[in-house]
Amino acid sequence: MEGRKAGVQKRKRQFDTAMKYSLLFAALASILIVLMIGIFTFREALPAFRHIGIGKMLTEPVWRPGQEQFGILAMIAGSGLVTLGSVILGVPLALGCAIFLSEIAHPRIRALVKPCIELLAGIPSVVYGLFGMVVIVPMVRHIEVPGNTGFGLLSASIVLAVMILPTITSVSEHAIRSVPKEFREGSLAMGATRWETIQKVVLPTARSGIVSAVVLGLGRALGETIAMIMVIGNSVIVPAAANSNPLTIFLSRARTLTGNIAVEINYATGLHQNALFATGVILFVLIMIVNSSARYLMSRGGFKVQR
Amino acid sequence: MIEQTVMRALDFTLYYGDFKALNSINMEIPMNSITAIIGPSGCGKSSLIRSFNRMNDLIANMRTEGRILVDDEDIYSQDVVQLRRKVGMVFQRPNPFPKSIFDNVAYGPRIHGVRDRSRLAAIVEGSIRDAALWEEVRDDLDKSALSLSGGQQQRLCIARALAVEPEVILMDEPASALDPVATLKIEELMGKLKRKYTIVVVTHNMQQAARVSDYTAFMLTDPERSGNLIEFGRTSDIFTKPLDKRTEDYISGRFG
Amino acid sequence: MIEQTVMRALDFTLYYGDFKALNSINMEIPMNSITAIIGPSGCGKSSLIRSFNRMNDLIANMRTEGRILVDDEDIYSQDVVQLRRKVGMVFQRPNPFPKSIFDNVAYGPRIHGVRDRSRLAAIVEGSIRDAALWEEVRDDLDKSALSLSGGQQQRLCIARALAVEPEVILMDEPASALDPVATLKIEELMGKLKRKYTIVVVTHNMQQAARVSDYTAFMLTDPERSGNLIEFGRTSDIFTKPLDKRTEDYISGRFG
Amino acid sequence: MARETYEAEMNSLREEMLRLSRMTDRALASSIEILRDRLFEQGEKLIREDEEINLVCYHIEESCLNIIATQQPVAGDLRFIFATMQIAMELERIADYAKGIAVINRRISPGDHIKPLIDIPRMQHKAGEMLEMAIDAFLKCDIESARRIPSMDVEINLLYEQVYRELVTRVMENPRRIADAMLLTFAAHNLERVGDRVINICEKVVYLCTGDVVDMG
Amino acid sequence: MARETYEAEMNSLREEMLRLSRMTDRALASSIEILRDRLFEQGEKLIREDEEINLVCYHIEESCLNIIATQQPVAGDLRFIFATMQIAMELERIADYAKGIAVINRRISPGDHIKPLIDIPRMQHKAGEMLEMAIDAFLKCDIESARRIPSMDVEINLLYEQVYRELVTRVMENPRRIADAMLLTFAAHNLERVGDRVINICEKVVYLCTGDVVDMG
Amino acid sequence: MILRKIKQRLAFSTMWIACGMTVAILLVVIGYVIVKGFALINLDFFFTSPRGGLSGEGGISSTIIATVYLVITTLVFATPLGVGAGIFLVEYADNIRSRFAKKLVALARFGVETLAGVPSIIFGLFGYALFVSALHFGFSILSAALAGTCLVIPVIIRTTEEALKAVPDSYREASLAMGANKWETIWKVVLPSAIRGISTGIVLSAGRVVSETAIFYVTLGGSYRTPTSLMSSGRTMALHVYYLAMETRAFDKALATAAVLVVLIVVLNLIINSVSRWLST
Ligand SMILES: Nc1ncnc2c1ncn2[C@@H]1O[C@H](COP(=O)(O)OP(=O)(O)OP(=O)(O)O)[C@@H](O)[C@H]1O
Ligand SMILES: Nc1ncnc2c1ncn2[C@@H]1O[C@H](COP(=O)(O)OP(=O)(O)OP(=O)(O)O)[C@@H](O)[C@H]1O
Ligand SMILES: [Mg+2]
Ligand SMILES: [Mg+2]
Ligand SMILES: O=P([O-])([O-])[O-]
Repeated sequence: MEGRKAGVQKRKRQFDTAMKYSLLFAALASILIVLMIGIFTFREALPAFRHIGIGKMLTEPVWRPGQEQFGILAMIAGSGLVTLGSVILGVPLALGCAIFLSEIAHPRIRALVKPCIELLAGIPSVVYGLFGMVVIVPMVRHIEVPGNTGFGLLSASIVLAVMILPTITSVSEHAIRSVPKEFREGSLAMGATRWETIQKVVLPTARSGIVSAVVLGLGRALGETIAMIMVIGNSVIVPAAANSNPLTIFLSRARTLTGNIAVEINYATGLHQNALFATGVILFVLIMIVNSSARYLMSRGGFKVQR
Repeated sequence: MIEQTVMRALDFTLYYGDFKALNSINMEIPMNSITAIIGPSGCGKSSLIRSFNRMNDLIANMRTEGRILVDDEDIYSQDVVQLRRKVGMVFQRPNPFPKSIFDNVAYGPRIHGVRDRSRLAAIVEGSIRDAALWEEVRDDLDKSALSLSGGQQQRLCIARALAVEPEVILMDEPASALDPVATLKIEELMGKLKRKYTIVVVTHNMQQAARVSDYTAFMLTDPERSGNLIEFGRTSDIFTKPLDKRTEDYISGRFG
Repeated sequence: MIEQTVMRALDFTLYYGDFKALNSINMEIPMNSITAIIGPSGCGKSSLIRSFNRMNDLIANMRTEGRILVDDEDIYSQDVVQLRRKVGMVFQRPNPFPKSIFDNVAYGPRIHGVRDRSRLAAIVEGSIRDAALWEEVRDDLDKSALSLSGGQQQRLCIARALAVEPEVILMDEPASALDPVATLKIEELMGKLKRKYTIVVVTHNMQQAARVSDYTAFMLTDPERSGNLIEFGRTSDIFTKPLDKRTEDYISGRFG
Repeated sequence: MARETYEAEMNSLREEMLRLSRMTDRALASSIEILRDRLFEQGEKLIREDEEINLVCYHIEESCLNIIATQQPVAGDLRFIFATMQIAMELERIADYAKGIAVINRRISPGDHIKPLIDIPRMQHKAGEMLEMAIDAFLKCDIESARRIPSMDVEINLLYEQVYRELVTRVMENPRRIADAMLLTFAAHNLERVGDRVINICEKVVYLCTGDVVDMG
Repeated sequence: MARETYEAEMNSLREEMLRLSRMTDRALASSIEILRDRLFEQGEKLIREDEEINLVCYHIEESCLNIIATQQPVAGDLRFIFATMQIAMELERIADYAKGIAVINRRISPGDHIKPLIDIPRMQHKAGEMLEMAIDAFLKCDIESARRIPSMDVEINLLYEQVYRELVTRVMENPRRIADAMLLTFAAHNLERVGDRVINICEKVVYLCTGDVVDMG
Repeated sequence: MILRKIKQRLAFSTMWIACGMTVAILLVVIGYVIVKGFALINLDFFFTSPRGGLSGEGGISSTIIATVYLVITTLVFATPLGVGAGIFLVEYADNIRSRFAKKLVALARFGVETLAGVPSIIFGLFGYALFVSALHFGFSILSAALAGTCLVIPVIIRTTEEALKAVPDSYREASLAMGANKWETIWKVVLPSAIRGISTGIVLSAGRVVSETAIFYVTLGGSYRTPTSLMSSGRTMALHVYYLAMETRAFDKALATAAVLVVLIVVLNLIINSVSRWLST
């Protein structure tokens, strides 16, 4: 009896150990993937860096693979401007919405709107792209400016704004809601109005969470591919204002870093392919910087944010 | 028996929706004294104390009958902001804002329009002194309030409440989230504060009520689960010769 | 003075990394009695009680010196699974598994290889009875344990610990998360359990130690912040004529 | 009902009080037999046994202390413990008087008393009755009875006066036996004191039941 | 130091004890003056003032109860309160003896005493000294002194025996004044009892300081 | 005082408007796609394959099959790895004593963090370079599923981690204190309590695969034929929308497909919500 028990115990212990090591392996898979990504993209990108030079790539505006000209300044400008545009359009809306949902809305309204916003986040980017093509582009086309086809930074910014709206809203709503109820009560109990409470206590407390929500949205905007391809026009030009109004720069067609890769990779060969991989590496570094700053902000604020 | 009353509940009844949480409470809070409210969980202690400064207004389906007078004036005919100035509140968990110690205490005066720097500084120092915290933080007024220990945070919250010069301070289980040493400090502080303020404190801890308070109110739910005031009197009487059998059973730990 | 000892700490010292949390503890736990461990926060009460069934093994940089004997055998020369069967544990917050009441109590026996249904049922009923919970749950054994109230959950956890037939039950602040009624129930239960088991209980609540225990151990940190056993004796002696000045000051609330 | 340990402790305290009161009662009764029938041996026994009563009394005091220290009673329970402690002290003192009478018996010259003992046993009888009633009132928390008992003391006092006067007269007739007379007076005085003690007990009972301090003496 | 309210309450309790002991001491001293110099008016005053002492004593008891009910003292503090309560009772009783002496004075036939009062004032002197020392020991928690005091009672007892024998002799000479003699004996007896009471106080002091119950009687 | 109240009014109205606009956007996007799209949908649309060519003729049956195929393949790869990694990181990682193993754990964590931040096009690039070219899997379901695995692994790990962390430590302690070993504790106590979070993570991943386009654009090829094996090329519905819109300019068909896609996503969302609600009771 005792012997059998001991045997059972021993088997249990062995199984325990076996499981531990299998799980360790699973945990190491992700670093393996990262390593491989690093190795493969970098290996492919290396010839481009060597033959073209990273500085030249970053500063040359001309991208003509046929003539071995691989400057990506135009794409960087495109990505940057479209991201800026989307942030300008999307952030105020998202924050207003977040504050409304967490502080002002009746619980029933909140219960209705919150899933909608989650849904907005789940809709495939290709659908947004399509929507942009068939609805927004024609609308933008109505603006009377020479050369305006509707495809361009403005349409792309609008589409992108809608796409980052749910991310920013839900992350910052979470940040605002995780401000303890005690803070609100503390402020109200001293005779502050609700708005004063939101303004002076709630928002400052949630600040780092909100900022990181915005940065997270930024990262998402930079990485967006398909929808951008569909509405931005994909011309390799450094965007410029069409007339004296500097805002018309947003009517210019452009191309993003991501779009550049996606559009050309399937048929590129040789140095062209290497250059595309190099673009990928640069994009990757850019996004890593954005994301880690978001993470830093979040850890400093002490808020956990999902996704 | 009671000297001078600051607050007075008259047939005060409170509903959450259809549920009657408080049933016709009549009670007088004597000035410059500590009144403890004790009773089993759910008997409406928090509901009552939160009625005094209308913090219950935040609850959507809350409804009241009867009256509560503060300084002989119905609370519902006073401006809520002014009422809450007069009747401050300290909560169960210390809840300093994530600002500097100074800004925490200056929050109230600033809201109420004090801009002058030197006056603010004076108010802040005075309040922190009154809250028996000055010696510990005098050199760290710019540090974040969250860097303080739990007990210090709670005293900071008291200082914050004092800064708007209330007459009454309501405390809902102010020490239940603190360790025994910090609890003792808060209790001592309450003893000092009652010279200048009137204190109403809800506590689950009978010993605490016995230790700190001058008057004790005992509440209990009736068969319909509404809270009733069973007995109110000097603490020393309540704890040595309560009039009601239920009070006696409760304080000697024979039920909840 | 002590009848028969079940557990015995001999010069037991415990380090977390470089920090000495317990300093040379010598203590004997008498059989079929309740031993309370009291002391200010951070004095090592939890560290000590968690050493008795090697729950501290889970902490990576923990290291011990000296010995702890359970049934006159060093805990580190026993199989940890057997040790933990013999020395059960109940935690601060009630922590029933999110399973049915039955499965919660049957968990231990199943782990230890009991498969027979009727035997399981008998063990479960016996344990729940011993934990003074049977009357309240006899018809709801299939309900989720989480549907019980806090106090019932804690008694369920006690039943769960009893199901593996331990000799000793360690309790780390078993009632600190409960309301006063539930606390009282747990205290009464402890009084009953000591007829069959030996109980060691850590508590922050001096009154609780006074009420329930037969023996009391008072711990305190020395200047290096290591926990020391200051005094150990019959509870009635500790609370009426403690030998050590520090014990006296602590139990009369003069510090920590 | 919660707090079973506590209830148990309170009950055992009650029982010990009952035991102490029985012992005291018995000591008082036997002291007068001893004096009346000049039972020296039994007297020595009584003197020895007083030690035991003291021990029971100490023990009750200790229990009270332990209950207060460990169970933190309040209100009625606390008053009960206070009353118990004080009543135990009174009982112990009553037992002392009984012992005192035995000592007096030892010192009175052997043989018949200077006068036949009639009123003194009556005093004892009355005092014993009062004591029993008071203890009963204590255990039942019977305020009515506790308030009535003190009036019975009047009788004891009257008897005492009578004994005193009679003894004074006897001494004038027979000055040589003054010592014995004085000793007998002391014995009667002791019994008179018992009456006062019982009144004190009644005061405590009233206090216990109502929380009010009264002076019945 | 934490728990300031509590400390304050304990201190005021201590002060009241001091006050009570002073009052008792004074009552005792004046009772003998009254008896020696036949000061009837002052005697009446003393009898009236005893009421006040009783009140102080009740008040102390009440404070003890309140402190226990609201402050939950344990260990030394609890023992202090227990001791305080019991000592207050003893003091009250001592004051009663003083009052008793005043009452005796009232009943002794006017004019000179049957014998000159020399030993009785000495007894009082000794008892007063013991009382003061015991209270001092109590307040300072001085075990040494508390243990020494009871030996002083021997002297009082000797004086008492002497007074008693002397009075017995006088009565034989002058049987008509037996009543006065007996009353004087009672007065002396009261003083002897004071000595016993002080011993009780000392027992409580030892208990207070060490937690050990001792019998010094 | 009045000023303070007016300020509050103003601010609150602004917030109301912001939220109203957001909801309006959602309604417009979804409404437009569904209304326009459903005008074209009939049963045939689901049961015929696209016919290719520039006309955008035909239905979407092969794309549905390819989508399902891809989702299942991806989850088969990603679930064990992701859940296993999550379990290790939460349950074992903190109790490791050896220096070396600790470094490995730190590395693993770094891996997860990094992976979560990588934009999807990079996975596409990587998949293209490794699976399509270097390993010669070509444009195929397999290549796409492997690339997709990289995409969803961090999602599954994160949700698993969250779910496990949400299981109170006290459960673990209680189990251990009764003499259960680590794996018994995880298997019998921890996983059952975390299953809800883990399964929502998996459904979430399925949603990601369904809606992702860029990665598959560069790894799946784009053949409109019904895939027959892991090595077949194919196009998911999302990809189909792209091709229809960008290459054939068949916007009506694109909208119809998009409508199906949106409905699918709505359904997946509902599943997540109801699964979590069902499991939480
Ligand atoms: N917002 C609310 N809506 C509905 N019922 C409520 C609400 N707040 C409290 N209650 C109910 O009112 C009753 C009294 O609650 P209250 O919080 O005042 O009790 P309490 O005495 O403070 O209890 P505790 O000691 O647990 O804090 C309880 O039955 C509670 O369930
Ligand atoms: N895992 C750990 N690593 C390092 N130090 C620890 C660890 N656990 C506890 N300590 C330290 O050991 C000391 C004793 O801790 P322990 O938890 O045993 O105290 P305690 O008496 O139970 O306190 P409390 O009453 O607050 O529960 C404390 O100083 C604590 O900071
Ligand atoms: Mg409450
Ligand atoms: Mg602990
Ligand atoms: O006991 P007494 O000394 O008062 O008779």
